[in-house]
Amino acid sequence: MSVLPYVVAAWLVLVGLYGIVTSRNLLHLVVCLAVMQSSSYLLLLSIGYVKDAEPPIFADVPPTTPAVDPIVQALTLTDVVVGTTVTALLLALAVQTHKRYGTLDPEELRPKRPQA
Amino acid sequence: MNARLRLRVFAVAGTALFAALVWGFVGLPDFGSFDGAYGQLLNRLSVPDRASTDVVTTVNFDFREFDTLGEEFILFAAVVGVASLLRTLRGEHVATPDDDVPGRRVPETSLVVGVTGTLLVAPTVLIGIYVVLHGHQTPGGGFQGGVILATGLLLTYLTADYMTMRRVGPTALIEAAEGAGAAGFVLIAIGGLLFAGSFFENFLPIETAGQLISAGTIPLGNLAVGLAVTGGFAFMLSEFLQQTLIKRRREVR
Amino acid sequence: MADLSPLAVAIPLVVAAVLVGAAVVLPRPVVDAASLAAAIGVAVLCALVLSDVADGRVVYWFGGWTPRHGAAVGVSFAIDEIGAGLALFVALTFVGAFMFSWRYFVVVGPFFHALMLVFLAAMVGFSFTGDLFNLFVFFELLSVSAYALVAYDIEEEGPIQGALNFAVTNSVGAFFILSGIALLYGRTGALNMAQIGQTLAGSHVDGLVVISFTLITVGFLTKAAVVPFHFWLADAYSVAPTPVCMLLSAAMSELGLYALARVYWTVFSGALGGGEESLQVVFISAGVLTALVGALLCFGARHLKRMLAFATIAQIGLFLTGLGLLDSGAMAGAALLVAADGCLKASLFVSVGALQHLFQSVDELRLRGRARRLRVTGPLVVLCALGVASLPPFGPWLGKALIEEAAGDAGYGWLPVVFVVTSALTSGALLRAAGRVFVGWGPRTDPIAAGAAAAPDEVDPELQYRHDRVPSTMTTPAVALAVAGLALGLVPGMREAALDAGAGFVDRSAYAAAVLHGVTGLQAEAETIQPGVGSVATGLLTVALALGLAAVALFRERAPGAVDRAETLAAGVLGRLRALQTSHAGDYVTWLTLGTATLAAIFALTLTS
Amino acid sequence: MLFLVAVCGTCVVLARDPLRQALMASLYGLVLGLLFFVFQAPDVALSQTVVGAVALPLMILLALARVRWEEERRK
Repeated sequence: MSVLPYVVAAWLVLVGLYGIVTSRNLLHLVVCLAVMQSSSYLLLLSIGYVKDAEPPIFADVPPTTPAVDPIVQALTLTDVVVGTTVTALLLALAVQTHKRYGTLDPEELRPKRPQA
Repeated sequence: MNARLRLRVFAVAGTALFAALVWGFVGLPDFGSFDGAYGQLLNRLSVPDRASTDVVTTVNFDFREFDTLGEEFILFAAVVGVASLLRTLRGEHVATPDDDVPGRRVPETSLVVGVTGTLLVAPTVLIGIYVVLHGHQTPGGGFQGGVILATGLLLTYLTADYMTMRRVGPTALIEAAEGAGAAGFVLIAIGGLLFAGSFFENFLPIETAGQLISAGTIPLGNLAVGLAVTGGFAFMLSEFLQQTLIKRRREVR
Repeated sequence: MADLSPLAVAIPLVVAAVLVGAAVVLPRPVVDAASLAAAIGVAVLCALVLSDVADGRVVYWFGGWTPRHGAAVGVSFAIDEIGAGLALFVALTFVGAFMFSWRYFVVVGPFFHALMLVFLAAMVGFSFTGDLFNLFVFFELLSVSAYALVAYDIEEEGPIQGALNFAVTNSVGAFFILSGIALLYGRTGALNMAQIGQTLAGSHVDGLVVISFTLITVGFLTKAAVVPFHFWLADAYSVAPTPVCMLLSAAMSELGLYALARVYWTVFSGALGGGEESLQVVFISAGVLTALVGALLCFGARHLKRMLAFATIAQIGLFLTGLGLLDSGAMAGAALLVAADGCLKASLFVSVGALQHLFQSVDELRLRGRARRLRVTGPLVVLCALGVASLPPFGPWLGKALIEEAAGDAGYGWLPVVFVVTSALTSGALLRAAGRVFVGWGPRTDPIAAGAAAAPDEVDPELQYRHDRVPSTMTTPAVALAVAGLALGLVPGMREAALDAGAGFVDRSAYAAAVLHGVTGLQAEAETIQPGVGSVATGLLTVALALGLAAVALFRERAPGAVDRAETLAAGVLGRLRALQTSHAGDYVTWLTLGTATLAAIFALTLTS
Repeated sequence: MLFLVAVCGTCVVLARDPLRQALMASLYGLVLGLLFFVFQAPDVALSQTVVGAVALPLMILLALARVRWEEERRK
């Protein structure tokens, strides 16, 4: 089962996209996007994992102990912040949309006239 | 596209995409057998060169601190964006003339909630500060501590009523914290340029690993980010919260 | 001076943070002045950096972490002429945008300016960086500030979900890019582009390489708004404030293509070089499709901001064909074209903003004849339109000429036809609009634009100044940008410099040597391409066609019967294209998924070794 | 653990009622945080827990409250 985490990451992408495509509520859609983004956290951390190794923190262990990859963790940390802030901004946009149009359903938000 | 057609197209495209992703992902090294030269190099450098025992923090606040600068301003841009988006919403309600009539009934916070909240706030804030300050030694750092602190502030809001909240956390102050944290982080970078010769170079003494004041500018960076994140998250949360609180007050009236 | 390159990113960020931190105490003029000064400062710094890189690439390691034994420890800038030139172009556009917005908005706090400055810093960092993850960070930074800016003017009429669709599709794109980067890190254990390129070079092309290339390509093509990832663009433009549109159109989409080219040449060219021909086919077909779709929709538009939005899509298609030839000469041509067309489009947006400012409308039909008294803006729009039609010897013509020559050498001799048709349609639409708005020619209705979205007559509370004249803060940037775009073709030595830059850009091993080992000065010989008589002829032909199309649209009652049939056909195609533009986030993401799956399949079949 | 993540993620998407979805999202954030502890990534686990299980669901709930109120007012 050495590829299982990767398959789970791919599954989260599929599920998130499915949620976005079929969503009938913009708040729901934004959360589905967040689920899809969380797939990249899983992917990154799975890549950097090393069997039988310590976390990359040498407070209590000598600095020569085998440890998992610290880079992916730093990247994931950045990614978590980015994902969260984007989600917050999107939520604000959804609230704003609702304020103007009184609905969160993308189908009802479809303009009556062509938009081109 | 109607919902049916969209679902059909997606069923085909999504399945193909899933297959493609799995095909790409299985090319990765088997789970648990990664041998990244870059990561191991930094694992070896962090303690001797930077006296920081949390390598992840060293990566974020020294080796690849420039990424964190970008990340910090992503937060900044999102906060400013949320503020300008919800700006009119807020204006609309605050402008209601009878909103600030003295002597009007405000929902009283129940005693139990108040006491529990107050008891929770102090430890939360303490934990937050601890996590920010010890970022270079143990798991945590400016970001995690900042979010904890912001949640602590939010607890104050939730347990006190809206008027107290306006007194405790005026928006301008939070904005100032956010701005100061973000600006401070850039100043650390420029400090590196001035005192050590290159942007973001660690220009303070490294000292020995394990002490609170060690690792040069890493704790400073954590502090700046902690300030910015506290300000940013508190701002976003309170911005969303303000809407709801106004609502609650109206219903009571 | 190149050591100062990080300051070009730091200065706008500090100013933005201070503006927000001290929001309460700063009066509006100070905010305006500080932002404009910051933008000018960045422009000066970029110009200095550009003059520096003329002697060879500049590599800057943050935190003093220089590579150890050819392996990167920290993050670096790796600046070459194209990167520095792009940053300079971006900074100058921002100077124009800040001047323009001086009188455009009235009730703005420092939020707008702070976001704009962050946007600027992100673009500069994006053009300079040499690190793949850092590229992603700046990509997100510019995306997030763009989402916030597009939604900024929330009082304006128009579908606010335009901003939401923009944010959702681009976030999916950004997520794809990050996944692609993760795959590359898993394979090579590196994040520096030069280092990844070295490790991948000549290696076996398997699923991982193909999929990571697909994901990264899709992410950048989404930002660049290439068909079928383009739907968000018109929605976003019709809600965004005009100064923001100007930047999205002149700079942001182009940065998407720049990043694609940069990542291809530094990271993937060593591994995928064997499949060059199929890559050419894919990119050129996507480019041609995008150009034609954009040009048709542009000709059928009556909402002037949407017209320019579709013109942007058409141009992006042309740029992509240029990059897709995978040739240094075409790359040079594309770079020139980006700068020249970008300036003209920015100038056109300023003019449209001026119309909006005076008449509170951006609808071609409603504005008919109302702008007769604008004696500067009218001719300026015509001049820009002629430039877009590649009138020799101006900037856009030179860029297109270089691409066309390279296309002929690569066996794509038919590409000039596409260029002529696209440019003629785009420019024809602009000339038609100019004739109607500034002279009052043409009928009050237009069958081609019949199905198009009308622009609302807006009473925008943010536009308070009601002048009879266009304020000079709007005329000056419009004139300056137009002149810059046109003059780019006249500067002596520009063609040689561009060809030189193009040759440097596509040279992977010289790039790697400079970044990882500090060896500069290695550079492949630049091609010498002299635009021939043929290029002049196609340029003139495009101008003639554009004038003809505009004339037919304006004086249709005198046109021969064949025009009617062509029109019915065009209206049919347009109707279908418009019907796809549904403003539904679910639809757009479905298209995105379909496009990604298709690209993955094509690459899987043609690139694996 | 991985199966739990996959199942929770799917549940978040399939929960069509936003209120239920916010609660599911909180649970999902927590499970993901725990998984990251198992993956030897305490830094990420800490931030994922505070953000994914607390801050983000809170924002969703607040946005939802605001929207609900708007709808009641319209009636």
